Amino acid sequence: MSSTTLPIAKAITAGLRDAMRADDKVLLMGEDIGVLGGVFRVTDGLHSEFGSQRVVDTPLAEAGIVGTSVGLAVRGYRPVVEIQFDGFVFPAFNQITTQVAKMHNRTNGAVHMPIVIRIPHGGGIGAIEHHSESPEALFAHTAGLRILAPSNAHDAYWMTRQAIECEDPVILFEPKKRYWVKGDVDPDQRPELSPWQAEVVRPGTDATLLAWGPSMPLAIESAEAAAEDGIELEVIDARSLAPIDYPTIAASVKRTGRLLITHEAPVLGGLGGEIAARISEECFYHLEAPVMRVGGYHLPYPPARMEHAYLPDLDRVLDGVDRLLEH
Amino acid sequence: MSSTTLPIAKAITAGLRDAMRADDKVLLMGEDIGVLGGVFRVTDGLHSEFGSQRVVDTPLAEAGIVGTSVGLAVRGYRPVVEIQFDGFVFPAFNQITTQVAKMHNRTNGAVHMPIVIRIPHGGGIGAIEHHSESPEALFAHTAGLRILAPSNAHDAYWMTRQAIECEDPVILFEPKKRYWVKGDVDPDQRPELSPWQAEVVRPGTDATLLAWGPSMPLAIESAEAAAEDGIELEVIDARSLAPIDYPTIAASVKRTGRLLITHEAPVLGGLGGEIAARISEECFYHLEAPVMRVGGYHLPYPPARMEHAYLPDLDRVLDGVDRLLEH
Amino acid sequence: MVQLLSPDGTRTPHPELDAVIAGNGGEDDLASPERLRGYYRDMVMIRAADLEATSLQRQGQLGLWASALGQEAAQIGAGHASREQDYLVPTYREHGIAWARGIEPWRLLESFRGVSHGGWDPNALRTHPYMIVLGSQAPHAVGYAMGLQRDGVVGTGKKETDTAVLALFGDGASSEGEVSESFTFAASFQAPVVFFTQNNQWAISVPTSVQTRVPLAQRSRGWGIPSVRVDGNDVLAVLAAVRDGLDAARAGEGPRFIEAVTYRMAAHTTSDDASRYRPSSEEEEWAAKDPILRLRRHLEQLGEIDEEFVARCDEEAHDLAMQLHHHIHGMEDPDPLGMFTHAYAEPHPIVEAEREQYLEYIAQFEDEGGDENADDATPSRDQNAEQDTAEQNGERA
Amino acid sequence: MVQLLSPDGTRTPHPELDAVIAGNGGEDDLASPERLRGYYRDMVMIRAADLEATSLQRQGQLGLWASALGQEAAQIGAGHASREQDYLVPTYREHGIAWARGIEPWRLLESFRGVSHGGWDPNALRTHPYMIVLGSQAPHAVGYAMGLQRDGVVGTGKKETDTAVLALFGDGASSEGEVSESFTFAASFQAPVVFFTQNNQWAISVPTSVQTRVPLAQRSRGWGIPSVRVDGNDVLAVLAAVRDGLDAARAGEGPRFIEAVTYRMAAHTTSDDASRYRPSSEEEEWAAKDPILRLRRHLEQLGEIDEEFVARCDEEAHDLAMQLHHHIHGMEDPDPLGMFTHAYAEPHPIVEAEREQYLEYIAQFEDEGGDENADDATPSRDQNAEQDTAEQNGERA
Ligand SMILES: Cc1ncc(C[n+]2csc(CCOP(=O)(O)OP(=O)(O)O)c2C)c(N)n1
Ligand SMILES: Cc1ncc(C[n+]2csc(CCOP(=O)(O)OP(=O)(O)O)c2C)c(N)n1
Ligand SMILES: [Mg+2]
Ligand SMILES: [Mg+2]
Repeated sequence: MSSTTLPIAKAITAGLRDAMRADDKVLLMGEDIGVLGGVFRVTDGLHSEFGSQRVVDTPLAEAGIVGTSVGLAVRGYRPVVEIQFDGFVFPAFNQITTQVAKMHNRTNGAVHMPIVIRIPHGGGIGAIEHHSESPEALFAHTAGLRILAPSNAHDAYWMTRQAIECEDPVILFEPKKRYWVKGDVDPDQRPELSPWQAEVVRPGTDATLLAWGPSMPLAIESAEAAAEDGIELEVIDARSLAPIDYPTIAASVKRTGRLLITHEAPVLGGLGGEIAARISEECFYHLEAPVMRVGGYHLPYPPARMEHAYLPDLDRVLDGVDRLLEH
Repeated sequence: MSSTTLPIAKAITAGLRDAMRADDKVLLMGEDIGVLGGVFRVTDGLHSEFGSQRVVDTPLAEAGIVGTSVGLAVRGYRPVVEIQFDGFVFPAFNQITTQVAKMHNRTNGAVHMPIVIRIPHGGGIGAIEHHSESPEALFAHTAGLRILAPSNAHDAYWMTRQAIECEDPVILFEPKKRYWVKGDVDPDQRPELSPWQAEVVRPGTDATLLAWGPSMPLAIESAEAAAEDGIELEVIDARSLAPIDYPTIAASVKRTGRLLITHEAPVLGGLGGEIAARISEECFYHLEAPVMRVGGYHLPYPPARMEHAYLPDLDRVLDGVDRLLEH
Repeated sequence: MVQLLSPDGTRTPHPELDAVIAGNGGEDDLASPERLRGYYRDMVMIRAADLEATSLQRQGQLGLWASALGQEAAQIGAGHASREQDYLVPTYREHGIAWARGIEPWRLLESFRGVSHGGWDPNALRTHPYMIVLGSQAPHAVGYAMGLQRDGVVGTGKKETDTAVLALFGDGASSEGEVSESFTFAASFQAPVVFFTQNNQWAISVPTSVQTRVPLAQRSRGWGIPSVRVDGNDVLAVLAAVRDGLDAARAGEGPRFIEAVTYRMAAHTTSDDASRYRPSSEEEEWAAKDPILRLRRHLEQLGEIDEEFVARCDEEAHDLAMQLHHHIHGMEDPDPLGMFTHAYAEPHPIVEAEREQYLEYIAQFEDEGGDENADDATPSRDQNAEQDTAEQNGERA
Repeated sequence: MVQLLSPDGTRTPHPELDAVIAGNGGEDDLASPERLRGYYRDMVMIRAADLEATSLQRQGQLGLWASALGQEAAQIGAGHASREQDYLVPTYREHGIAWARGIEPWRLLESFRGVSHGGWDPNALRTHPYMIVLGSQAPHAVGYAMGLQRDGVVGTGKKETDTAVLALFGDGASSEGEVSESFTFAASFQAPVVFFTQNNQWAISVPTSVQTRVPLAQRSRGWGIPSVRVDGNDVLAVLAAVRDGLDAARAGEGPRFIEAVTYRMAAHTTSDDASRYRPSSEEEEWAAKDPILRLRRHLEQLGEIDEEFVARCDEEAHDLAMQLHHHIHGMEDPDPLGMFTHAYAEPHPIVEAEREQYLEYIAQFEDEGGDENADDATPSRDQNAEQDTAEQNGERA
């Protein structure tokens, strides 16, 4: 199969399927991932192809799901865990933070933890409480974890595969709002770009706009809108949130002199802060304005009929661009 | 009782005792806090004074401890929870993040969550794994929570009292390394400074040095050492980590033009990053050097016999000061 | 499995629970014809409200709906088993519980519509908010019960004030560690709490057999917590078992656990497609055990129901559905400014500053907004995002 | 409570477990005089190592020590019940388990000394690292067991390869939700895992009665997991029950749970002061049930032990303690640079950059270090911090 067009959700399905065909140590664990194919249908068809030993509908207990996957990894398996929604990762927080992240180090490298934790993340889907969270900063702070955040079908496929191949644990934040947005995928052509690298997806000169995952289309849309006003934004897709690819971001900021970061998570304590701090330090003499951030407010994610006001949107990003350029 | 000298641990004990005497809705929950008086003896004597209905030795289950305290709070109680060590807060992470932080908002303000979660935190005590963590950034990102980090006996007493009086949930990070360091406490004299404000503990002109909790003595020591080299550092004790008192920090940075932040947590994704980002934005035209950070590495907290190399110390802070001033 | 009404409506005797139904001597007969008709009416009403909510969701008025169809007896029975002063701790599918507690159905719809995350005062209504993170409410229930112990309203013998907590969770949620920890705390402190599971056979697509290989009722016995398994489609059995458990808890005898065996007749939520994982024959099988029909047959056997009463119930139910319809259709979207109000109970400088920023930001558009709808001064939304929302078909809750 | 040796050493018969001890027909007699002497020697050895570790802690060679005094029978029995290929998942107090698995005692001391967080290869030693976050290892054990099922080494009838997992946790840890979730997973998937609790009566200062009001063995029955309560100071009873459980698990019969009733004779750790919460009379009472003494009495009754053997064991134990002493005293502090090595298995730019920074930083001091000890090129440490460390008296672990 060569290049094909798939929605993001199906690109991940394809990534999972190909990984499972390539390595019979890969297995999937989660709630409703079997016969149902997951509430987002990401594992659709895999149970019928691989059976219930490899596509495991688990009891409803996230700590148990992640904790058993640690044991499976010690035994040589490569578990891919689905957390049903971003807001339900917290019961597994202990296992992720104190076990998944640290087991390799604890054993002085003897044991690997090639576990992938898939988390549909982000808001904007009109959902009830706990279904729209963006907790990436809560994982990025913990050494031992890696985080990937694909924003398009191509990355969704390949990051799924590369996360599974990685000997370290990887949290895969899947942009749930965009699961059904299509894009080209070429499963035969291993990408040259490392999954741990950011990508300049639109060159520009006036300022750099950094985003990831579900916020990428907004970033591009903003750049297009700004271009109509004669402002050329360089748009970067961070892609890897742990590690962050600082060289690519810093190189861009050194060219443009300005950086705006947008993400759905609350600005306060979000990953944007870490990036802003680091870039402010690395690019001090190049910055013509402070690094700015447009993101969620320091509030619990609001009810669906308020979320449009909570989430960054075109107007808010452009407002940020204006403030950035006014400096 | 007027001003008296107490170690930090005993100042907290006194704060708990006075709060319990003042309000019989205050009760303590935790592991080994009863007859034993806690592994750090912070609750020593309280079980014999208040009995097992108000000083509750719970089953060994952190989610249960925090979760039952939510129910007690709904019923009108003011539970003060002890988490035995920083590394054991993670089993309660779900309750803290999705329940304690959000219940007030979920009920449109009908229910208050005056819960205090006491966490002995930080390293430098030669302990085994999971006993030396600094997870403050993992809580500061979540709206609905407040965080206090006393660094001295006076604050330890008063922040304990004020945390308990607060109608919002407060995480109290107690500097375990310094539990037995003494200081003056005046339980009769309610401090003028709000617990949510930072404090300039040493005036200076050349740069601002921001720290909190267990890192404060290091900050002061560093300032004294720098002074010997003719460098006058203004030292700020952040005191409140959520909310952060930006006005006080920004005012200082506007005077000194430089900011160094030191904390034990890994620099990557630590609270220092958020503060650096914010101050870099607010004080852009005042900064003569980028905001710099000296903290833990992006590694699991190391075994005790390596921790001296992991933790910020005098040399590393002074090295940071040098780099800051060289800019 | 305890059954007081067999599927054909026949009352079957029970050595202990008959006395509970009879009011334990001093109290009202819980199975008086009037009460029985009351339960019938309640179940009819709540089913109508439930069906209306599903149709409101189809009309785009709700983001999601989690139907409780088929679980009416379990919920109405458990709800009426509680006393005024008791505190109930629901999941997100307890519409019958809420009804029995006197909570207006439209209040339940707020969170499904997306105008609040719950929004009622738990202490005023003596009912915890609907809870989404499975199992997380169980320790709250135990903590509340520990508060009751400290308030001296347990085991005093005073019927009007002795209080207990009813903690609800599903068969799926029973696997969450927080539920087990709740058993531990409840047992250890002998807290006045009754745990109540509606084993509706499914946790979305996962059958109960994945959560437990033995009857779920057995779970709590690992802690020495007495338990009973009842027919959850039998309103009297549920009522009696829960009343008995709550009475014991109020009397200071510690926790109990009750498993009500029932069936989730609808899909998990309006986003779910149950045909993907269960045969419709299973639904038909359970339809034959319908809880409303069962009570009606029983009333018919007693000769205590007539066509007129049935018709009146149906009419009232229809009216309720219409009210709900109009209430929801008439509901205005909340001002997003409200999201800044209840993050904290005390003043918070960051939230205040962000609120100010938001107001300033909004004000820009108001100034520009000469040719826009005056009511809608918020900025233009990201059109793409809207589209994706419609496109994505994931389930929620 | 199952007992095969009464406190005075008399062998009491048991309807099922006698056959297990006798080797279930085909195998070696687990209670042959030679084996019994082996258990005796093991217990003496591990007790000596344990006491030496306590004294090493007093000498400042270890940061902390968690003594297993009194639990020797439970640990040596359970350790020997496992077969070579089995995988054992310990807590942080399983020194007898480790000994029985052939792990050199000094390896246990690494983490207590603070030179590593464990440091052994779990697959090579077929033993998970010592685990500090209570209960967290239980789901690992179940996951490993699920891996065994997928590897086809369960229930094949092949004695040499059929494999099971032994998951250990304390009475206190039994309350953690993750332990309950492990029961759920193990039961649901019928995983080949035996859960084994040493109920040593205390979780630091909290008695087992706070964790459960019924015998802890009952806990797993809530999931339909068969369980047995054994005298944990009776090496034969533990051995037989665990062997039986592991055999069943290996045969594909699913999980089991065993509670060994024993006693933590020492304080919780070297930082703890048990006199604050329990009377010394309790310790004396349990001293009378000493597991080593009990086996010795049994051997005496059998006429299978003599003074010479006892003396030789003591001598070997003394030698072991001395070896441990020298090994630890001779241990150099690790180069902190090592902390950068195993955070990730694959290259990580941030860690690499920080490592470089660290090296550059260290290099400054090496340049300056003409008059310093050449071996100790690390910068001067914060003297205050050192002092506080000594001052603080909190307990750890
Ligand atoms: C902690 C957590 N994990 C996952 C979910 C997603 N989820 C919502 S409902 C549900 C199934 C619940 O089943 P059950 O407890 O039996 O209740 P029922 O839906 O049958 O009423 C799942 C998996 C959740 N809400 N919370
Ligand atoms: C999650 C967690 N909470 C708290 C602790 C602190 N702690 C260490 S040991 C211990 C008591 C453990 O008791 P038990 O499980 O009975 O084991 P024992 O010490 O008796 O061997 C406690 C509370 C911990 N290590 N992990
Ligand atoms: Mg269910
Ligand atoms: Mg114990």
